[in-house]
Amino acid sequence: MHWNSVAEFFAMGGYALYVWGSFGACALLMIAEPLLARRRLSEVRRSLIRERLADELELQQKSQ
Amino acid sequence: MRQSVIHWFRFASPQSFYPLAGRMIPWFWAATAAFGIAGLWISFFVAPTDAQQGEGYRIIFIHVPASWMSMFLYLVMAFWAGLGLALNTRLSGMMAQALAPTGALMAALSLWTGALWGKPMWGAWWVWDARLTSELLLLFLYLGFMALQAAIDDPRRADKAGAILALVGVVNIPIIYFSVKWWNTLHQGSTINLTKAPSMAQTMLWGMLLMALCFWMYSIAVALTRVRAIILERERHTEWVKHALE
Amino acid sequence: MNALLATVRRDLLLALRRKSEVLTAVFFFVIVTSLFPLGIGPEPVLLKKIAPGILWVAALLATLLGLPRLFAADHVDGTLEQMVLSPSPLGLLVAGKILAHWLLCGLPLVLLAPVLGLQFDLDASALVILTLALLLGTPLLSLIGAIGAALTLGVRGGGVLLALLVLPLYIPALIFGAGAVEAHIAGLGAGGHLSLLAAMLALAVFFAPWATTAALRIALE
Amino acid sequence: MLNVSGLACSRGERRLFADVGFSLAAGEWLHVQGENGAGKTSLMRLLVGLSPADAGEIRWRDEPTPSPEFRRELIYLGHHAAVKEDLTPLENLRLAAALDGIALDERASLAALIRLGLRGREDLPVCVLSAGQKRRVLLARLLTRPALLWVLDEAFNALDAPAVKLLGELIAEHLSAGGMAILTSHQALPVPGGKALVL
Repeated sequence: MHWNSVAEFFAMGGYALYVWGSFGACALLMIAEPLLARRRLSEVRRSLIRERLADELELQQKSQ
Repeated sequence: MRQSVIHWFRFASPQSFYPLAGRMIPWFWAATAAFGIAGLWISFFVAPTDAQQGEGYRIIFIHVPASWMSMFLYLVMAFWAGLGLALNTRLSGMMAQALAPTGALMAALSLWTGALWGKPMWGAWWVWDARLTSELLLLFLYLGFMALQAAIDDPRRADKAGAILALVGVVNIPIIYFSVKWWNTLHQGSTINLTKAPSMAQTMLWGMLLMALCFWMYSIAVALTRVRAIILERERHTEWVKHALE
Repeated sequence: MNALLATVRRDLLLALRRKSEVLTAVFFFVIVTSLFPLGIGPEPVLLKKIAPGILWVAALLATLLGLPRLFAADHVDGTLEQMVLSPSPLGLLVAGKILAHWLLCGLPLVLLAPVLGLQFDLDASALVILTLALLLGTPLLSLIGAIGAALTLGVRGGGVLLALLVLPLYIPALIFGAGAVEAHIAGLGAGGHLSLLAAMLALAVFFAPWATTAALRIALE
Repeated sequence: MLNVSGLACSRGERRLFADVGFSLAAGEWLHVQGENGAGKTSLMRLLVGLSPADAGEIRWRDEPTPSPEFRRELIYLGHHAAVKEDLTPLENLRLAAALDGIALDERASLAALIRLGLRGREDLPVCVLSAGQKRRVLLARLLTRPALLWVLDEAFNALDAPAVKLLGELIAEHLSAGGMAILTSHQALPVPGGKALVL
């Protein structure tokens, strides 16, 4: 452990902009991408479930 | 023997792969987190300050893994694409399609971190360094693949056309890399080599390795999530999809 | 082999009836290379230094200009379908079309390059190297471009997409083609560059018609 | 000669047809019928090997297709004009034969064009001809390109009454010489006999 304080850790020996810019962008993209992928999945799911519901309603109306 | 072959082909159908992928995803996320925590610990708390580059060199712990993954993912993508072309399996094309955005993300990350490293070390955001230039071209190859697939309406045709492009790309990547390297040595007498710049201590190697594993697991997890969405989108009119939803 | 020659003859005959399409690429090449000195200034030392790069980039873009038409016209009027169904191997027909494309869009550039090189104050030996490099490089551009043209056949926004797909693959040809002239001017000898260009051309001759054929079959499905 | 079984095809997510089967022997022809969008053209493209089938099998002389032997004995004329507008009818026939690797002398191509009523237009560029005449240039290939199996998709479209009659005669001659034909159309065709396939 070679950091003496939290502030020193965040200062990164004067390279804060570059180091945190890199790690920050990395974290940002790697959080955003899975969220987008998951949203795509849930959107398809939702539309499929809606379609199934529509099928059921159609059947009900026909049988009445 | 024959039994096991059949067994493996069973998972090659979207129908059986969809639930399997769903079960695997949490495990890959767990592995991502485990390797990530260990890798970040080494990168920030174990690895010593570099004599020449100070703390700035710590960018290496994501820059190098991102570059590795961007190249590796292209190979994997081309492998799936080629498999789809040869065996005409539906899942292969979906896998290739699911991997492309993650590969492009890795290439973009590699460029971004490369620029942020270059500024303090070389005094410029962008240097026409052989690695950075090939990485840029790799990003273009990914974008071309995605654009071609998006432009073709029929998914089966899109898969096949994308597969040919991916295979052409795989043949070309080494040629592009070596030509850029040659061009670079011809034009710039002294190049600063990204990976060799700091003396490669054992701990740094471990840090990079762990981060690379973390990125690898991450790529698998995201690609599996995306492939599940693609499976549902493409097979939405089949019977099994109607039963698979809960 | 007869089928290949028949395709070349056919495409040349067609181009003869539509001269404007071929001339567009050639004029583009001439105009673009002539624009650079106007934009940069007439300083001979600088022009001499950038000449190989400019001539090569212009050649690359001029080749790209003719690519969308390589298969599109035959696709629209249905003759491409007949080629796929022809008893002759499709690979040969495709190779013939690529050869014709080079004769129409590549060879004129090779022949014009030494004349345009004079504008940039290149000396005689550099002009020879430039012409040789283009002679090896432009067929490579046609071969790689054909793959892209086949992949984007009948696709929305095909022209722009074609550029995105093909230009990254053109980089090695650009580097070694322009590099050959630069190395010669710098007194390093262009042999290595030229032989690498030739090696890439050999690889492309073997590989590109095959990939183009596969892409065409997919496009027609 | 031609045996087709269990053929299935879908466009995108929609299933066009499934389990289509028939066989053709020398001298027989098949009339493929169906409404617009029923998949007639898709079936034709499947049969000649332009697109792959989802399921099923097409055998020619007991060999799986598409093979070079099959292509040599096949002629397919689709919706497209498949002629070059900038060339003359004579050049079109000559170049098409050259691409197929078939020797064709001037006499035979002239005879074919005259038979199709294009006398006097042999040397005009195709772009000045009418739609029906372009179609006739294409049909002249039936005479210049020897083939056992004719696959004609909507070949009777855009033809006037004499041309329809003429094409009927050509097909009848072809069949009586032991040839085979597969035709699509919504209306009755001026060719006697024939099997029917409704999609």
